[in-house]
Amino acid sequence: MTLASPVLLIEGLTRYFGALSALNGVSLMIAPRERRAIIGPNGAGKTTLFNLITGHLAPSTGRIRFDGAPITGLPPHAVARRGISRSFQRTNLFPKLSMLENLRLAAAADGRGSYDLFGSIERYRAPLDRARAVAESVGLLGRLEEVAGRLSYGEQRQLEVGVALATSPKLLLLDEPTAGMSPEETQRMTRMLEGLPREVTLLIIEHDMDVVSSLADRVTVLHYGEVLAEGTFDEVKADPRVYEVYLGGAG
Amino acid sequence: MSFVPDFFGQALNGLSYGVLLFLLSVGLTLIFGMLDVVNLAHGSFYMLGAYAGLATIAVTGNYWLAMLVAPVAVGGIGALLERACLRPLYRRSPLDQVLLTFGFIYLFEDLVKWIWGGRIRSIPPPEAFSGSVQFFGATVPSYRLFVIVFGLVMAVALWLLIERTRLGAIIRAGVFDAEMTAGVGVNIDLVFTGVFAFGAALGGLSGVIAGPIQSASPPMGAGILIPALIVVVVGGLGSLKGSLVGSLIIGQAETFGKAWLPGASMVIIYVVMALVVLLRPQGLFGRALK
Amino acid sequence: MIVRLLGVGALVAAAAVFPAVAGAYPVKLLQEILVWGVFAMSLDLLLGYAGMVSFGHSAFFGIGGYVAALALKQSPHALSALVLPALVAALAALVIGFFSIRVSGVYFIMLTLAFSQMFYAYAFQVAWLGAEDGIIGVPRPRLLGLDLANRTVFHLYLVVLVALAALVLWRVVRSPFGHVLRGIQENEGRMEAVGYAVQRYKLLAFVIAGTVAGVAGSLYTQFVGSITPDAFFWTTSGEALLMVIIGGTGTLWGAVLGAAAFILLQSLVSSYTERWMLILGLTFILFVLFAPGGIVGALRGRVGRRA
Amino acid sequence: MDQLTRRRFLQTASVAAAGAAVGPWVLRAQAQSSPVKIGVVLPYTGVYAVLGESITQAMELVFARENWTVAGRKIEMIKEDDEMKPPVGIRKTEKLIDSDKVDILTGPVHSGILMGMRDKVHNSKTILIVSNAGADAISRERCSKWIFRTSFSNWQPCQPMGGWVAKNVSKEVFQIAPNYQAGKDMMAAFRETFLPAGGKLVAEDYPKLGETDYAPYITKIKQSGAKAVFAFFSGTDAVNFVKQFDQFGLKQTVKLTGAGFLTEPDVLPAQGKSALGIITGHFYTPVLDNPVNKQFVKDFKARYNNKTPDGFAVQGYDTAEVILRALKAVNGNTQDKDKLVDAIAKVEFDSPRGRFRFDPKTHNVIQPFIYVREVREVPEFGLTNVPIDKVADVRDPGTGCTLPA
Repeated sequence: MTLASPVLLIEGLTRYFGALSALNGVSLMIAPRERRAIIGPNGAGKTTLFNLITGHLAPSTGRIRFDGAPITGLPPHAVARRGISRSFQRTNLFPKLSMLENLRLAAAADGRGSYDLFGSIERYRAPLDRARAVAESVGLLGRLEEVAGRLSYGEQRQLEVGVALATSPKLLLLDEPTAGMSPEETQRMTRMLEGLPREVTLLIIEHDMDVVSSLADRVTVLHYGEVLAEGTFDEVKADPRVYEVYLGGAG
Repeated sequence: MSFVPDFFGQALNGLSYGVLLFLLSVGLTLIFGMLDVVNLAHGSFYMLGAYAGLATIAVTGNYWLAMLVAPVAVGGIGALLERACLRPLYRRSPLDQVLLTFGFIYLFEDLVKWIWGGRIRSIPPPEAFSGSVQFFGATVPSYRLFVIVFGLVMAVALWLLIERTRLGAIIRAGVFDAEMTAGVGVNIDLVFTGVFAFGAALGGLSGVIAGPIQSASPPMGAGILIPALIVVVVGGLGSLKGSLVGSLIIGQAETFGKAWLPGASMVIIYVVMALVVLLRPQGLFGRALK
Repeated sequence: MIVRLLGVGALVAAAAVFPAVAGAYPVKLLQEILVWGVFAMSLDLLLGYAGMVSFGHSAFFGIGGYVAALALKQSPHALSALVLPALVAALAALVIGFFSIRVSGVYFIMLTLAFSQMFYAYAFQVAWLGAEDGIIGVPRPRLLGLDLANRTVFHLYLVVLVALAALVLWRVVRSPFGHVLRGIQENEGRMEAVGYAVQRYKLLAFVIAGTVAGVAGSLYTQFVGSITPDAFFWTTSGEALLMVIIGGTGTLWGAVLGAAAFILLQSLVSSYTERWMLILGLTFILFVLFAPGGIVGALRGRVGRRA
Repeated sequence: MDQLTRRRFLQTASVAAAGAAVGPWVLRAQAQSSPVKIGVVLPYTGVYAVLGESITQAMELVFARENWTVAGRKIEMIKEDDEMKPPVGIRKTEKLIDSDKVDILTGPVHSGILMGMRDKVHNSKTILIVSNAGADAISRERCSKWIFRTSFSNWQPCQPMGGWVAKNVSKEVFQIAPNYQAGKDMMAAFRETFLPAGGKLVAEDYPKLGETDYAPYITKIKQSGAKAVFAFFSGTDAVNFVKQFDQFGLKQTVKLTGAGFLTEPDVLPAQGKSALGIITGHFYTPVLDNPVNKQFVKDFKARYNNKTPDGFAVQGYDTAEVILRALKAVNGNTQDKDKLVDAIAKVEFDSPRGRFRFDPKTHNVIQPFIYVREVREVPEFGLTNVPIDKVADVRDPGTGCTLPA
């Protein structure tokens, strides 16, 4: 694992909400092809970290570099266009559009053709092909014409990841992709994520430790907005402070 | 002919106009904050209040009684409207609410015209406040002073009601998250009806209060809708404090605009609103959108 | 598809030959419906596809109308009748849109309202626009050697232009751009998150809608022969809004049906009874309660049940 | 025939027939030729509905007197609500001309609608008798052979007031009117005689149409030191302005004068005692002491639930009289429009306002008198405008009008 040219480099990222700091001096380095899990108790600042990376929130201080270029303060669409895509903790789809259209819109977000006022979407093959390919890889190929809002919860979560994936990102941020899923659905999701091409660097917020252990190369533990520990799953698991945070919090 | 009493006189004019705008708009902002409904028929409640007041005065000759009867009557109409027509629409597109409340503007205007005729009417001020008083060199109708005091007392009373009582706590919780409030065992349906009726009653009350200053006619409701919406937007949707401050700002801006910028009287209110919305998109005291 | 095209073609043909079978007043009503139909369709592009509720669409209708009036008085040609009004309306939409799309929801509604009211105040007060009387005695243009002062020619001109406007908007809502708009209406945040510069699309939609509204305003001036500041007034936006909602948002032909329903209700009912406001109000209320989705929704519901 | 007019027709026809004990159906069958169609474009909704109502009521009073018949033809009124909106008014005008094919058109109240109708009327050679809208232009550069006006031009009630106010009230005047053309025209007409009489315009102000709070303007009037105000407002504006002017206690120190519409009976009851003492110029007041007016007031009150007629009613009355007399003169022949126009131009009769005749140069009415009136409380009429002076034969200058065109 080379640390020479990280795909994502975060330095001293801090975000205040009023007087409260949700994130406090977080630094992270994600290598290309790495699969990194972010864990931590509720309110540790995990989603805030995602929001800062994707430009949904502006950092109070700190810097973010992606692929060697600064992205701090860019609006979400610009961040996405550079190759960072994300899924959301709460399912965030286009509920009245078909599943295919959900994926196609994401796949067409590179902007080519989307200012075409008079053409038809069939003219642009690439996004359609990409949408079908993603539908296949997230296991939803059979239901292309179904309206997203009518899919089952598990299918909607799969589509949620699919939409993020359809933009062909270099870095994929997944915010609790298995939240609220049944064990079988979680298993299917995990297999699907394992099957993703290695070129896609993965940053995943996850509570399910089975998912984390089977998926992540490395794990970062956030606690009260700060990095508490970082290492392989086993290293982190063995860290007494992490044990304290989880068990102490639970107990 | 000195600057100070001139200025003071206009400031008092602005204050009385602003307080009137507050009374007009506070019901609208409450309904918006709680129910997320832009009630275009709010102006109709104002108009219905004026006519309910006129009817009461015609029978009893008592202005103060009109101030009691009108809000109760209009509140009742509001409750009916909410139960019968608005309730099924909460989960639908806001455009359906627009169409519905727009329909009621037409309906109420024509019904009032049917019952009372289209003739312009007016409510005389109560005997005790029919004169004018001198105030540091400025003349003010005593009824306007009454409106100022009454409006400010209402503002404090509403603030106490919302911030300091259990009912207020429920309303505030409802504004914040209706589903959650329902989850903790509050009969949210009843609260919704209550808030809508209360907002309607406030609209009705403002019709009686404005009566002695302005005239009453069936189209009056449609006429005040836009100013009331503007006050609500400037102050911040759903904010009581915003509604008061927004009213006072618009009141002063309009008054001094009319006094000093004669050509601009038609646009002042819109310019103020556009500036506020562009500089502070959530209004002065609204919650930030994201 | 073919059936639909034939249907539309039949409708256009029926509108075109309508004067041959109907009296002067029904023809006028049809023309008014067509003009308002274009205006309502342009608003529907914002309302029904991009999810932007504009309460200031009258600004562009009025600008189109006034520019056409001023230009036609100078020189009654196609440039004055169509090109200039569309261009100026587009420019105005660009400026107003630039500011307005920064906010959304009720704030967007009120900001667009504010801009249109400023235009109203200006047109109402300045002498060069004829103040509150507006601009009257506007001649109809000459086009390709055709004199539009002739009733039949003007009717055909109107039908053709309205059909063209409908065709353009129909293509736009079905284009990749139109799909982006629908995505924005459905979930603006997610569109942003997958990489769409949402503001730019919204601005473009606003400009297209404004341009078409400008053409509608110009047609209106040509139709009536005059334009008054009321064209800018918020009630003009309000009525268009009602037309779109009554017809059914997100379907262009719904906007035209809504315009037809609104104008027919208003003109015919008010000729029969002074209580027309009551009837109109009740119609709106009953519509909301019992025919959600507007006329198109109701029609579709019926068709669906039968099938 | 549409429902409303049919119903009205049947009602009035049955009233007329009741004495003769024949049913309306029989009566209808007896009509020898097609009815004379009179199209009416007036506001029947909104604040100005009361104006439309007054005008219509007086017209119906006159036609009913004639049993809805003239020169052997039935009279049919087709009424359309213009909602005070120019586009609607124009649409309704076109309906009446193109679809109903009316013989004579009357209305509107709104000057903007009149200006919008003007070309349609002129080009289609439809006879229009204006029964309210006062736009000066219709008697001047936009005059038409086909357009007559029984009401007034905005200039008429204001121009004589300038000299009168300068002579009898004060030479220091503050002018105030809504910020639209009619308001500005009226203020200018006032100045035409006010300034030459030595008057000094202290200041002027033009609030927006539909203003609800005049406090800033009233404070300015007070601060200006003017001894009198010359104002034009109508509808709710008139009520709001007069009430608020009084509430600020200005009436004691500053004399309020204005164009007659400021205190016409459509607004006077709502103004109440606040209007006492206001001096206005107008061509009519119901207390005028002439036999035609006395009969008119009596008939009008009897027919309409004791309602006192106002200037608008007189406009309706005169419009109907003009139509009747002209149709009689041409023997009911509405085909020859040129002849009918000539007949209308020559009509002359005693109206409640005095001797009625058109100015051949403009087709605008020559006001027999502009009365200077003061609002007082009188026994029989209650609050009303009492004439205290008058100026005779007020005719619009008609600048730029070159009839017959």
